[in-house]
Amino acid sequence: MLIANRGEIAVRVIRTLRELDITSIAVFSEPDREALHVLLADEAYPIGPGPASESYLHLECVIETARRTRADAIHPGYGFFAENAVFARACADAGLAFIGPPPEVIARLGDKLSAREVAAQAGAALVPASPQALTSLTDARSFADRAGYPILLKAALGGGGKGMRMVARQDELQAAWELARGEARAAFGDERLYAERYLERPRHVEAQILADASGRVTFLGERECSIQRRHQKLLEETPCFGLDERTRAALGETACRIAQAAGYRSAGTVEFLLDSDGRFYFLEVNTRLQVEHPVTEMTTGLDLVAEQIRIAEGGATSFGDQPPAPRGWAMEARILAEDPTAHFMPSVGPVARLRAPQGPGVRNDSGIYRGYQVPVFYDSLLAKLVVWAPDREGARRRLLRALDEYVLEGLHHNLVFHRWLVAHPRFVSGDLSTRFLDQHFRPSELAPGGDASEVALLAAALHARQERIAVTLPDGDGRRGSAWRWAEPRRAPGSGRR
Amino acid sequence: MLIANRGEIAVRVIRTLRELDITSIAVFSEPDREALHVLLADEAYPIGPGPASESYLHLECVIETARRTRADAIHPGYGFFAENAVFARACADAGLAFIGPPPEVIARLGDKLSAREVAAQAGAALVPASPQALTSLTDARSFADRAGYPILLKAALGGGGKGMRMVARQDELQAAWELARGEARAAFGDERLYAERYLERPRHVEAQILADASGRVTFLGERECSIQRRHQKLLEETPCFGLDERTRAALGETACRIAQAAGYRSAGTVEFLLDSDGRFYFLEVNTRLQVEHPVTEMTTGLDLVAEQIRIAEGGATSFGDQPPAPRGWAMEARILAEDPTAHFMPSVGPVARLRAPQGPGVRNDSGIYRGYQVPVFYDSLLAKLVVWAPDREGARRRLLRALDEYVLEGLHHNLVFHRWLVAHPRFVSGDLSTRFLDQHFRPSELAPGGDASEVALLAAALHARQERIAVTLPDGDGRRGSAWRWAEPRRAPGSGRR
Amino acid sequence: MGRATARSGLGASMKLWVTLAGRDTEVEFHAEGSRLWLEFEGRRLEADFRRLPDGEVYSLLIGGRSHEVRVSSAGSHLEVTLDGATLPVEVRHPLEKMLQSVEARSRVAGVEIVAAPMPGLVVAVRVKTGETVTPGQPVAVVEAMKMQNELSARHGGVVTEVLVAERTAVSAGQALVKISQAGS
Amino acid sequence: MGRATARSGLGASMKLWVTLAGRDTEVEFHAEGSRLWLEFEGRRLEADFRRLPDGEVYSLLIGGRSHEVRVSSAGSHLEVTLDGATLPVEVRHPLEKMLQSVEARSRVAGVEIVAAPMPGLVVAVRVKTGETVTPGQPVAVVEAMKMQNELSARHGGVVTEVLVAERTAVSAGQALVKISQAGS
Repeated sequence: MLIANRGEIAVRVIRTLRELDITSIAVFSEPDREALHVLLADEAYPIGPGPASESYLHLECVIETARRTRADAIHPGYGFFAENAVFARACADAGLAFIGPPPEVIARLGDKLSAREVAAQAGAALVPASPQALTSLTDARSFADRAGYPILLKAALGGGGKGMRMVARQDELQAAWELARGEARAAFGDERLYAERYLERPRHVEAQILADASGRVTFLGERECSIQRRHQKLLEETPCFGLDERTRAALGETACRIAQAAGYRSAGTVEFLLDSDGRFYFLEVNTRLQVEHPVTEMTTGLDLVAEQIRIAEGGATSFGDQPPAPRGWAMEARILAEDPTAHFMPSVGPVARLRAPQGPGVRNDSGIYRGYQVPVFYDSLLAKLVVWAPDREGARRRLLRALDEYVLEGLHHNLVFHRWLVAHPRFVSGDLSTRFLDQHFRPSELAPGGDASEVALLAAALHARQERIAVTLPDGDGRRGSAWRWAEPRRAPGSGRR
Repeated sequence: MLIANRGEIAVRVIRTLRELDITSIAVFSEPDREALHVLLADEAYPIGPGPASESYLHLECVIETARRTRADAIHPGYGFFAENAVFARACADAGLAFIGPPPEVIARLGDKLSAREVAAQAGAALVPASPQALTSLTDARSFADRAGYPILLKAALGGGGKGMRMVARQDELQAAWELARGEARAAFGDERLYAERYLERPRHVEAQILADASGRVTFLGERECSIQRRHQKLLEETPCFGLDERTRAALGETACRIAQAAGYRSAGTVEFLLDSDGRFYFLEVNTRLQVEHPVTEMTTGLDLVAEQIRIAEGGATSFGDQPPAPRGWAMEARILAEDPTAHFMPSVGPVARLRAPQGPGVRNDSGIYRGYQVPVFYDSLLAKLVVWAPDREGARRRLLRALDEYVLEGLHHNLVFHRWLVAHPRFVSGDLSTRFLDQHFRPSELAPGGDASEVALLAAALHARQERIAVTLPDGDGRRGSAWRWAEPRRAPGSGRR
Repeated sequence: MGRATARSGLGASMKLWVTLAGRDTEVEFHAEGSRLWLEFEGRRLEADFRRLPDGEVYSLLIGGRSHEVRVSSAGSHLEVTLDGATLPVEVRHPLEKMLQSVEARSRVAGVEIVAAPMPGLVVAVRVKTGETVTPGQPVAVVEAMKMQNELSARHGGVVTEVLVAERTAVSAGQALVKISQAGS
Repeated sequence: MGRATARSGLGASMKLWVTLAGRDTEVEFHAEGSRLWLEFEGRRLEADFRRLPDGEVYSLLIGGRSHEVRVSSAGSHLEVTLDGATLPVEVRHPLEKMLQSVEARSRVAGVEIVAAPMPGLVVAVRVKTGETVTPGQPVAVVEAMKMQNELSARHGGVVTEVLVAERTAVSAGQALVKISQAGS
């Protein structure tokens, strides 16, 4: 099986393939020659230069590599071709099994507007939105005037927060319109946008479903993904705190009905906004494996990639009609190469030092290793830290412990952000919404405390003393001269000697 | 809480303490200054030189450090003071809570002979054994003549295979007697031995129990630990393959009765030999956390260290009278610094490179990190690789995948042994006994296959070519001269140039 | 240097000045055999500072507390990384510190440079030379790691130079636009 | 050297002899631009051999198959570690190989040395100088990592020298007992 992806998700898929005794075939762009998925795969082939459009998103090249290496199937991971119906169809045309739903399902659900139609027909409530793609800024303005600000602009083919902008007031609309279109064009090659009403303090809750080859759909529990920055999820958990059993069941049933209505196959996710009054609104369907699928694996014990493969082979799920009851609580923190103290600016560089947390209840899904150079071309997800414990507070403490234990040096990352988040009283009490960061996050709170400053002061002094001693030279009269190591020229002739 | 131990188990305990917000206090011997438990603990204090008798087994020093650092409690881990009643009593005298059963219980069960009495009174079947410690070689000989060869010599205070020797024939008795006594003296400071009849193809199955502060004993499932070399467990799993529910229940009930009879508190393990006819015989009680406790944690979702601490604080277990039903299958491979291709010779050295396996269902409990120098003074356990999956075959394949993924370089270790073991047809079919290695293990089977030889040949050639190019120097006429890098002097003057 | 109370020649006692975010502390070292004490801010703690085999990293035991720190040189100061945060620390010899206090500094003022915060692609330049920009006004958009980042003027003023064209790849720190501050 | 059919000067085509456990193979390299082919044993495979940033380790793609290998120098040969196993490989220039085939070797025979296989403590010496030992007879016990390891004579003979006393710490490879082989 060829894996048309890179990073942690390619590694994730390779692991399952190895467990199933299926040959894993990786593809890689030039800057990814040393990436972990290349090292771990059974086979690996180059597919072009760094920019995704010339490698991981180069359809002919990927299909041709699959054909040349005699692969039977392609796993798209998430992103890249994962929700691309043209690619799925090209796979079918080339006699390759595409690990995901059929092309027409991807096309129907991938377009946000037709997805809303399917959902509405299946009886799901919808957030008020523009009925079709907005053709102009004027169109956008008139929708906003009707629905009222704030509104959300979204790429018609969007996902992962790309091409998505919140517009709070009319005078922000033009700039947001242009940025969102630019991002949509760059990310999906399609600049169509649509708009929807923006709920004030909703939670983002999604249902993991699995539809087997015969079309039987199973609900495998929900995920709470409200912690987001610019519509990019940062931390996910399952189950959803405070969700009563009736709402959970209704959410699962709605998700299954939507999947059935769409003729869904394979693993998929139905996203909802959960309002503070307990009502939930259909958002979209992700016709792929989600980044955050491991939390569901932790509570159900399933391997969702293995289930996808069983289904693609025309089989039933491993559990038949007895899905495992979710057990305990799982959380996932996305470890990103972004500096939370500097506007989450992306960072590249070498992984100078790495010691991932281990021990009870900890799972790492990572695409990096010590010495690995994070390239500039792809997204900033370095690793996912996943924990499990019998209850939420246990999982939270375990996550905090694992974050404390995580050693990752050489580039900026968001570990301190996650430590702040997971220790935050509102997070502890489960008071979550997609506005959590807007309401509570102040970068100044990430500054290390007084104890850290003191330790840093003393460590610097000890280092200076030690380095100085390390370069001391004998001096004639039995005493020693020393030279400072760092670059600045000493001003006083005596200060470098003692 | 002070942790009177080192290596992976000290790290294991530190992790739980951090999750419980309890200050962790490590102690370390001189060669352990850079050990992982020192780095991860909140506090760390030196307790003496390398030999355990002068540091980790130096009672006064450990107690004094606990007092000086104002610890309330001591966790002994396994080994060292874990089953030492004198130490447990010294803790009590110093006002320190010892995380384990009361001293008198340790004393009663720690002595193999009195433990057998307790078990017999609780109704457990026993393997025929010498009724008391053997006072002389003559004593041993007469027991063997009565019970018949083969017999097993065991240290009265033994554990972990130290001071234990199998004697197949009379003419081996004297040498075994002396070696076992020497090991017993070195390991436990007590050279008393006893002897028992040696079953032909038994399985080693043990029951994990947890006795709360009120004396209520819970059975948390069994572990199958038959894969042993010289009575040292190498791989453990839970549940025990092919054990019918009736036998499992009887085993659990017997274990609980023994614990109740002994007035047990805290976590403990009752070891049995399971004969091929389904009958089981009491072996001994390990009055401590076992090395292999993580497999039970994987199937029950419990943190046994946290449970020990709850009990030591006088509380109930986290689950009260509703113990979690074990779910799925777990296996643990002990990663040892021993060379399986060379009689399992222990190895020391630096961890030159390390990339532990990750991903779904994998837990690492490790005491090492990249660059860490494995010292010569302590046992050879580097790490434990633990996996979980819904069923045995899933766990086995996952373990194999994780073993394939494991990168550990710089010293000899037994990863190739585990790969051999876990892929062995008899292991696959669950046909286990404590004689598994005697029957099936041939070091020659560890030799890498033909494909590996070819890759090695080509890699060496490519390296030679590359290194040669790397040191080429410009040569006047525009061509380049090159020098071979490795040490042997070149014989032909022309062979280093081209 | 310092108090000449050294017992055993080298390093038995010495003193350094360290500064972190305005906190200015004198640290005095006292070595006795293989043990080392630090005196600072009226306190005295035993320290054990051990370089680990894995990179430029130390294990520091200070008064028993265990810390793992990376210390690296960053030009004229040191950077200490601990618990994922990096803190800049200046270390000075007492004599050097005395001298520095009398030194004056000249600063280039009145010019604002908008630079690329990281490597990426300039997808839009929103200003022209000679144009007046207000504080917070967007001047360029740089795409990196699939996100478009809008860069704004902090102080505003008159654009004196536009240094890059659209669709240009830029490296971290590369100047994009120069703005002469109003009033300077 | 080899066939002088190089297209682009350096390294375009060259040949080496490699030997592993008796398997003796000629490997010929053909470089074209940035691509490299290997010819050996009648086969031709594309190779991509990349040094990884993490130590003396390479990623080798050979005919598409991905391998991670460590190659290190061990005196006169190379050691290749892959999948946890270490294999010794000799690499020779074709000319050197020709010369070596005419070289003779002298060997020191007839003396067996029982050496410590790893650092540890000698807890027992079971033989005395002048004593005759049989093949397989235990001569010493070394304790390391809490296990007692009995060391035996392989061939047997007469003990000519006992080099250590009991309770001595020994290092890896240190000779403990010398035995003159019977019949030599």
